[in-house]
Amino acid sequence: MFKVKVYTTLKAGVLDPQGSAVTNSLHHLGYEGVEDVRIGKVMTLTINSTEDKIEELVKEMCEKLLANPVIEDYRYEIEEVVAQ
Amino acid sequence: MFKVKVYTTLKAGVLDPQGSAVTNSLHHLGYEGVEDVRIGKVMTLTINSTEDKIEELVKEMCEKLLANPVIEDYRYEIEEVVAQ
Amino acid sequence: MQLLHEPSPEQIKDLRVYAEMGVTDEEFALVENIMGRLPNYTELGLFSVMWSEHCSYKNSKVLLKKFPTTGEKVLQGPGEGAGIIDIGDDQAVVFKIESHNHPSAIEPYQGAATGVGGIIRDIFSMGARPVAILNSLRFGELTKPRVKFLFEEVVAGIAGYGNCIGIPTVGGEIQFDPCYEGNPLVNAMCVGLIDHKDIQKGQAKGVGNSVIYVGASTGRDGIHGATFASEELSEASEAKRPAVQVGDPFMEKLLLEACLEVVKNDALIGIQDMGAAGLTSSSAEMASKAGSGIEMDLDKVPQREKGMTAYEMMLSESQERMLLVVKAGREQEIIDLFERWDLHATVVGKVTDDKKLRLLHKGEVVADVPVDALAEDAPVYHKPSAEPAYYREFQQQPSYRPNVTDMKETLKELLKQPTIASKEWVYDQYDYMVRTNTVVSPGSDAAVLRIRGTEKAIAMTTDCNSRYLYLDPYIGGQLAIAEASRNLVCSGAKPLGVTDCLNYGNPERPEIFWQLEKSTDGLSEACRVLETPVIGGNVSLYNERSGVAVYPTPVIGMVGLIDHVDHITRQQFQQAGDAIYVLGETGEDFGGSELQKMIEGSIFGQPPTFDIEVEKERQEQVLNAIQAGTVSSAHDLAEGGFLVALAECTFGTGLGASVHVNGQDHLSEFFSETPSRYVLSVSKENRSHFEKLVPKAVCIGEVTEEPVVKVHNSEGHIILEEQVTILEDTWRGAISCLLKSKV
Amino acid sequence: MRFAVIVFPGSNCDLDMYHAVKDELGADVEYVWHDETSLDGFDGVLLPGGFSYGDYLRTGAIARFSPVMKAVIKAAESGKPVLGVCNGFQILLEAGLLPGAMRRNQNLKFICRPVSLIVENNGTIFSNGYELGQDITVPVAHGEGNYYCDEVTLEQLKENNQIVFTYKENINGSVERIAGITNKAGNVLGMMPHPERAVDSLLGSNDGLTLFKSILTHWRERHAITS
Ligand SMILES: Nc1ncnc2c1ncn2[C@@H]1O[C@H](COP(=O)(O)OP(=O)(O)O)[C@@H](O)[C@H]1O
Ligand SMILES: [Mg+2]
Repeated sequence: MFKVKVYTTLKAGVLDPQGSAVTNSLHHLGYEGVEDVRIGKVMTLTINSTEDKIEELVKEMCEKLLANPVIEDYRYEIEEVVAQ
Repeated sequence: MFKVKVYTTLKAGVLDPQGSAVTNSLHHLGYEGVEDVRIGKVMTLTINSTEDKIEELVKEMCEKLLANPVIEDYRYEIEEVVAQ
Repeated sequence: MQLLHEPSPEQIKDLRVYAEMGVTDEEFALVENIMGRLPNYTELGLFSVMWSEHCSYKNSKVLLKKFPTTGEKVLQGPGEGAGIIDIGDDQAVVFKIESHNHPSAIEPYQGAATGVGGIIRDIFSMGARPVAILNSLRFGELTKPRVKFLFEEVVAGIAGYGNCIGIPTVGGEIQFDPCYEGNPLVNAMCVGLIDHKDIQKGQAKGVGNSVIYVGASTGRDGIHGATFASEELSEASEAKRPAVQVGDPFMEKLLLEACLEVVKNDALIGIQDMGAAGLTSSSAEMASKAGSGIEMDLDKVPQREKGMTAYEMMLSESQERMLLVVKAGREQEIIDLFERWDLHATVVGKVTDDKKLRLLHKGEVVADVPVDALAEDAPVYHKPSAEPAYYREFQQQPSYRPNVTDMKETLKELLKQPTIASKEWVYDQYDYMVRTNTVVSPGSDAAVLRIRGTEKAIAMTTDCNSRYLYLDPYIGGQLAIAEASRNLVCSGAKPLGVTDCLNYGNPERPEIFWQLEKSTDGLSEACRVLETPVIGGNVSLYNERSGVAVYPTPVIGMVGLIDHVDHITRQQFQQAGDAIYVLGETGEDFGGSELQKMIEGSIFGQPPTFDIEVEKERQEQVLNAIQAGTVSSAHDLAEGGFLVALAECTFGTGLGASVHVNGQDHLSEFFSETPSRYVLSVSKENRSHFEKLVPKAVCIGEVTEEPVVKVHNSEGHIILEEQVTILEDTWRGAISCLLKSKV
Repeated sequence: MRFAVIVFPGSNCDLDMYHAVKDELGADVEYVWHDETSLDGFDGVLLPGGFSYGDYLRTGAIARFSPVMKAVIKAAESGKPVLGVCNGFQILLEAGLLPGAMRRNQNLKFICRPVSLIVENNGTIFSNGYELGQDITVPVAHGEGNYYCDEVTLEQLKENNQIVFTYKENINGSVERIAGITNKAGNVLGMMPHPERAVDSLLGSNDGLTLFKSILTHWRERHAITS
């Protein structure tokens, strides 16, 4: 059993309208020090597999579905857990 | 200068339509071992502040704006960086 | 395209650096000649985008000249952001269509979204309030995963942008065909309303007036997008694609509202959106049109990224930006107005009298180029044209007749074809009601919007059956105009004018140029006869992938005027007991038909026979009959032929139809795609009046309480009978069914 | 009776709300800009649909910090009718004027179409013109209308009769098909469907007009008593 976290973030240079809106809002709320906000996704996957190729598998899932390689970068963390 | 990462995730027990859709798609693609996917956000904030109360500040921003306590949990990581 | 050091003018020439920007040897020589010296890297960049097909129409200009572009009601023909047509009461409609094909092939959601964003800016930069969005889409067959992905994402992108900005997406059309697999088409149209007094021109007049930049800051996204759109797609082009542009509909909503306030302010001289070739085309065109020049200080341009060069700033296609020219001394007023909308406007330059575009960066002059050379003097090509072999072969084939045994099954199969099937899966995702003017929502021949405060309404549609164009671009071109016009007439509107988006393959191939030539001839002829001038449009060439060109696809956007909301007519039957009429004889027209495609898997032969004069006469009669209040419903016969159209008239009504056919050739009567035909329903009391107005309409039966479609032969025997719910479910569910299937 | 239609950056159903009240209901109405700080002089507050701040981060999350929201809260506390439609509902949730939160629609797609609603409570300021259990047709147009609340909250909603409208069919995944709820006091209504789009039969339905008429009726009755 694995607990996998996949993080996707917009590539550098790609406009992040959400991030800009949050930055502005934080300024309005008085947090002037916030220079920049970029918003991405975190996906937590529970994978039932004893595979030792888990990393390959995760990579494949990212490329095929979880991330959009045209505008996003991704990274992942894999943790083996004992099923309860 | 701080680099702060804020992670928000739906509370346990709150059905996550996006997560379910991704789980289904992964099954369609043949990744049957994926038992569950939960989707959250990761926000990367660059904060220009020398404040030692940075943690309080971040917590406040989370409670006020970045997370919705009715359905989301949050956590954060704070890293001090040297401005370039 | 980030270079540590830009090549020197000499290196550009010696190493032919210009070739990488899509500039030919001859064009480079021309630039050198115009400048009287070698251009530097930035200057060459300006020429390369402005002289790209996308901006200069260098390959299509000779053909566009053929379009009729004038008319009594035309207030603005081609040449500005969008065309304008008078609708009386000092009001006018503004509309334009544009393609975003290549960006959508790469990143379908953002490609489609920014396509919508771009066309909306074209409309409000004329001073008009955008009131509706339409689209026209082409994909490969919905059986492949990549096609499904493109389709779903494109639809989501259109919805995402339009819904957020709050302009209803009220119509469109979609065809699926293998030729679009590698190169989908995404065309977006926007319609706006304007009071005559608010009409703006994108002109930079008055020496000393200020040039103001407003909207999103400039990033490195989309650099060279216009050049990219002027090449074929290939693996190589994907590798050198510019950073993808991401749309920000929220920013555009603010821009839209703020700009519509600004146009009421007499400090404004000119306004233009930054579309393709961004800052370059907007500044050069505004100056060129006004016979002036512009000087800009690029240090003042709001920048999203660090260390941008002049070249990068000028060629960036970051979205949601506008350029304004404002009277000297009154800048602050305009800046304050934008500020109220949380938008930061900045003075970036001034109008000069030397007809030059002069750019300063870090205190130095980095470009100094004659504006007319950029905006007007692009070379014009007349490419060689050659009749393709396939066309000759098709012309010689005997007329095609499909082999059908089970008529009922065939009808159901036709209703399931994604090109015919209900597009509800798509338009359910579009907010087609926002602004509460949509009287006829998606699902009828044309969308209809009332005009608040008047009795009038406008109808709009996009159309193009590219299969007919492939078989015969001249006839196909006429058919495209005729179909759009017919759809408007069915909704009770008098067609006003056309915007077109010419989507073709690589014009450097003589067969493709031939298609362009012949189809623009057909389009022009039909526009002339039907009196629908072309008031604007867009050309998208190089729609090819791996040597496969798309079918010639000149998408027609048309808008018509309904003089009273009482005349608004839908395709659906209205009440049981109404008589059903068909107008127009049926021939044996199966070349390029939906049935041919379904049975043979491909199309060939000749397109339907067509007479534009007959078309015109029938349109006039139908419109007359509608305006006289004698018609309950009207629908034209298009893809799939009579039975498909008849079934569609019953869908969503709970009613049925009982009709008879008189001829012996049932196959043709049921499925032939002979153009210029209509199914009309007429209430009992209106029948005699209707028959006087449309003498050739033939009564074939009546609308029934019982939701069943029944067809009798001349002896009165039932030859086809089916529950409407069965037909309707098949038709309604087909697209989502295809999307779900794993094949 | 005088209504305020609040305009946030990104509101886009403000015009529809305005015309529904002015042209079809025939009451006084004015747009109020998001940075106003007072709603004194208005008898009812309308938060229209749209995409305030682009719906970025979470729907309604940024708009609820607009200066005008303090005045909206004050109006709600003073018992004035406050109606939030679609994005307006989402803002009321984020502002804590109504319990619960919104998630993306179950099928993850934006849904725009006329739907059937059931009137679950016709004893409110907003629904007194309907029959109990009446089936009305009102359009929806949203991507995040999947209402969520925890079980305790749901019990309270039921106990206090706060559920005013439910969907006849669960179109978006909402808990118990909830389409519209009030606060405990009953003077704040949030609903995803758009009553302001159903006020003119030319456009399909006028079932929504009854909602606006209900507000007016209530106000007139109260006014008659107090004056
Ligand atoms: N196919 C066409 N038919 C008629 N006019 C066209 C066509 N293509 C382009 N035009 C006209 O040429 C002008 C320049 O077009 P374009 O560069 O697309 O405008 P914009 O600069 O607003 O993007 C416009 O007025 C447009 O309407
Ligand atoms: Mg443009």
